[in-house]
Amino acid sequence: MRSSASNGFCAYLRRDLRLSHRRLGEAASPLIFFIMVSTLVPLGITPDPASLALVASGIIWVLALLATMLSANDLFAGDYQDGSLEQLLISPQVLVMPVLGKVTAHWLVTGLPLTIVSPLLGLMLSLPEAGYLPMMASLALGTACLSLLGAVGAALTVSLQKGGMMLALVVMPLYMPVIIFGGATVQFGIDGLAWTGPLAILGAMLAAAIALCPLAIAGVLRLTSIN
Amino acid sequence: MGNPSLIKIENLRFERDDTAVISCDNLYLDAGDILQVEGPNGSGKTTLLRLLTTALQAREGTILYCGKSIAECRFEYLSDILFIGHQSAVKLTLTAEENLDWMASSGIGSSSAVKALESLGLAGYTDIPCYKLSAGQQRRVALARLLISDARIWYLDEPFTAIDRDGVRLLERCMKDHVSSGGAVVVSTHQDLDLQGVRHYPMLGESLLRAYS
Amino acid sequence: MKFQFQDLSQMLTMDGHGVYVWSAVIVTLIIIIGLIVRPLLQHKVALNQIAQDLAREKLRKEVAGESN
Amino acid sequence: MNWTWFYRLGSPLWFYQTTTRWLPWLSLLAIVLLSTGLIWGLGFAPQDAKQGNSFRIIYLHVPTSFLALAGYFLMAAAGAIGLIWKMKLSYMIMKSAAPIGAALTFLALFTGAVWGKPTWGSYWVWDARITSMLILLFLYFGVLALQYAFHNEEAGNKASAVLALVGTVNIPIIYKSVDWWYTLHQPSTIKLTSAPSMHPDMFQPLLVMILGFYCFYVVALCLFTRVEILRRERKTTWVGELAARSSYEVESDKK
Repeated sequence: MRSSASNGFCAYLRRDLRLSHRRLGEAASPLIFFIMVSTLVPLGITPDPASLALVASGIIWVLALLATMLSANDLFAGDYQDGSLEQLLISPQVLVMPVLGKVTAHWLVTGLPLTIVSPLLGLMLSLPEAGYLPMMASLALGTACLSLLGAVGAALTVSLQKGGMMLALVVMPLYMPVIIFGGATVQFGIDGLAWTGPLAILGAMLAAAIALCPLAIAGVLRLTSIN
Repeated sequence: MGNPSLIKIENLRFERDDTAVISCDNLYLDAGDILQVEGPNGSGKTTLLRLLTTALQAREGTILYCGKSIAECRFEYLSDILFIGHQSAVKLTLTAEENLDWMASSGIGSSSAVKALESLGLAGYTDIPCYKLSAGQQRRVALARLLISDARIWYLDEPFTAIDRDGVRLLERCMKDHVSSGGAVVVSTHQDLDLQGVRHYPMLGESLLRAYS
Repeated sequence: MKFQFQDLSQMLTMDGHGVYVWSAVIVTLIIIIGLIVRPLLQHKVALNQIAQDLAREKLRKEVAGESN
Repeated sequence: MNWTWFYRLGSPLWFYQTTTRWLPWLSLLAIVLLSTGLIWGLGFAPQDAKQGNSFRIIYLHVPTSFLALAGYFLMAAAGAIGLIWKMKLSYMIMKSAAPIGAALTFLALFTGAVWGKPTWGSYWVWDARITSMLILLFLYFGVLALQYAFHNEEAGNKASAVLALVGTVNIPIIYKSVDWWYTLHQPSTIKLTSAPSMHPDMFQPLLVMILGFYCFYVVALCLFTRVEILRRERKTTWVGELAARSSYEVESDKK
């Protein structure tokens, strides 16, 4: 049983990674979105570095949230349309592991690249130097949280034709604690406070999400994907 | 009393939003059987197959697998079935070989993927992405799962869609081989099968049921 | 316990706070009444709809009976 | 253990008949309580030393806020019962609780804003409680939207029940985070938390209002649920008879 469970995790992780590798353009779009929208901010507010520095951490976090949410819709949609999801539901394995594998793949394709390019955005938005490390640490943990929560929303809306907007409505309130502590981690870093505090809370949220979300997703997929 | 049937359905009823979609009784399946589910569009053929594969849950009634309710032996039962539905579960960005390999590693069984594809007439097409294949060829990729699986019970929902005449004959031979080695097939199709000993199971839509009662 | 205002017009203005207090009261009342009236209307509509459906079905049966 | 009462609770017919009997009395009680509380609060309760008369909005703001939150938990509980025991009635209650809860949350926000203007000089401040209330409204929107998005009613019910439950797990987290966030950014000029011990003359009408709003909530919930019952059970004989009788009454009224 155990070997088959970890098998399910690895198999789905590998397959989803391979799928995004084949369609690199599509897989990279959240990242490009993230970078492109951030250039709109100075255009819309002001190019003044001092003013930008004030809002940089918040903007980077909001953009990361939006990019993750926009891509979360595709998490189960493809599998639902081509029948793979139905095959997964009737396969003799614990549903939680494949689900976790898929979410991990989603994070590796969206959250991790976002974290890696975030210093670039920090530079463009003149984020104070002390903010870089907390920003990357909080984005790494926080986007994983967002992927898990987004997957719950994606599972809830998978059988709807216009799932994208509905997904946003459903998960946005659930995202708020993540953005509060994510933004605070960066702000603490900038202000020279102990930023590991809010980061630890973010980690605790991630731990809880890893434990609970796959269960919820598996249950929801069984309930609503069959129409 | 001999061995219990491989599959036996007792008083199955399924409703959607309080309107009965199907109710069926007296359906059994033994090793070596080919059961053809027939009926007009909307009579619930797909629903029946999805109930049998546990993708849907019935409101009333039970499905027995070797005499045990499938709720009790879900894992064993699911390891012993293979379902190919309207949607083929073929990933278009992957090659035929990768698709089959993936399906095998997700617990369907294992033997050489390429050999299976070649024997279904896909020689030379195994290493190009599936979106370059025709609809019939994509269907064949999905059907190649039949050859690599060791499941005893096959559930095939309209397997002949988009398949040419040769393909139909090939598939019929697959089914014959499968049942002669102790398997069983439930197939929903409007086509007449060129096979010996096919049993027919007529599905009546709910509207027809009401007209008769 | 005593009435806090000298007269009703003073109660209406509430030392300049009347606009706020009374707008809160009015909006609350509108929504509360709406929450009661809406299901009552829908209840009536639903019953009529069901009665119509039944009558139509009955008619259909009668027609079918005659034609046989 | 005798569980028949539990199953009877799940019967829409039983619910419909019982509420037909109780609703008039409950409505009367709600009207009496609400009008007493309102007149008492608006006219007779002493004014607040600092806030003056604008404080009278408390008699609307506090009960609606209470019910907005309690309504969410009730909705989630009904959804959970539906998921676990597959009880049709509880899905209907869940479905009815969503629009009422959303309306009350909106009211809580509106009365809060109107109260804020004369008291702190601004309709909207990013206070912890107000922000949480806004997020609660969004949670309600999510449940409502999900319910109507599904063609298949059963799938819609299940999905929104799960969402309501996920929301319930999140509400404490959201409240705590928003609270923490607020203390972090609290501007020194605005101090909102001014809830010292209330004078009994002010508190008694508030109590009456809270009770009145609870009664109102039950009445509204029952009314919404009864409509839902009629829709879902329209093919049963008892609803058919009910409809036939009511249309007969309408006919005879016309004559």
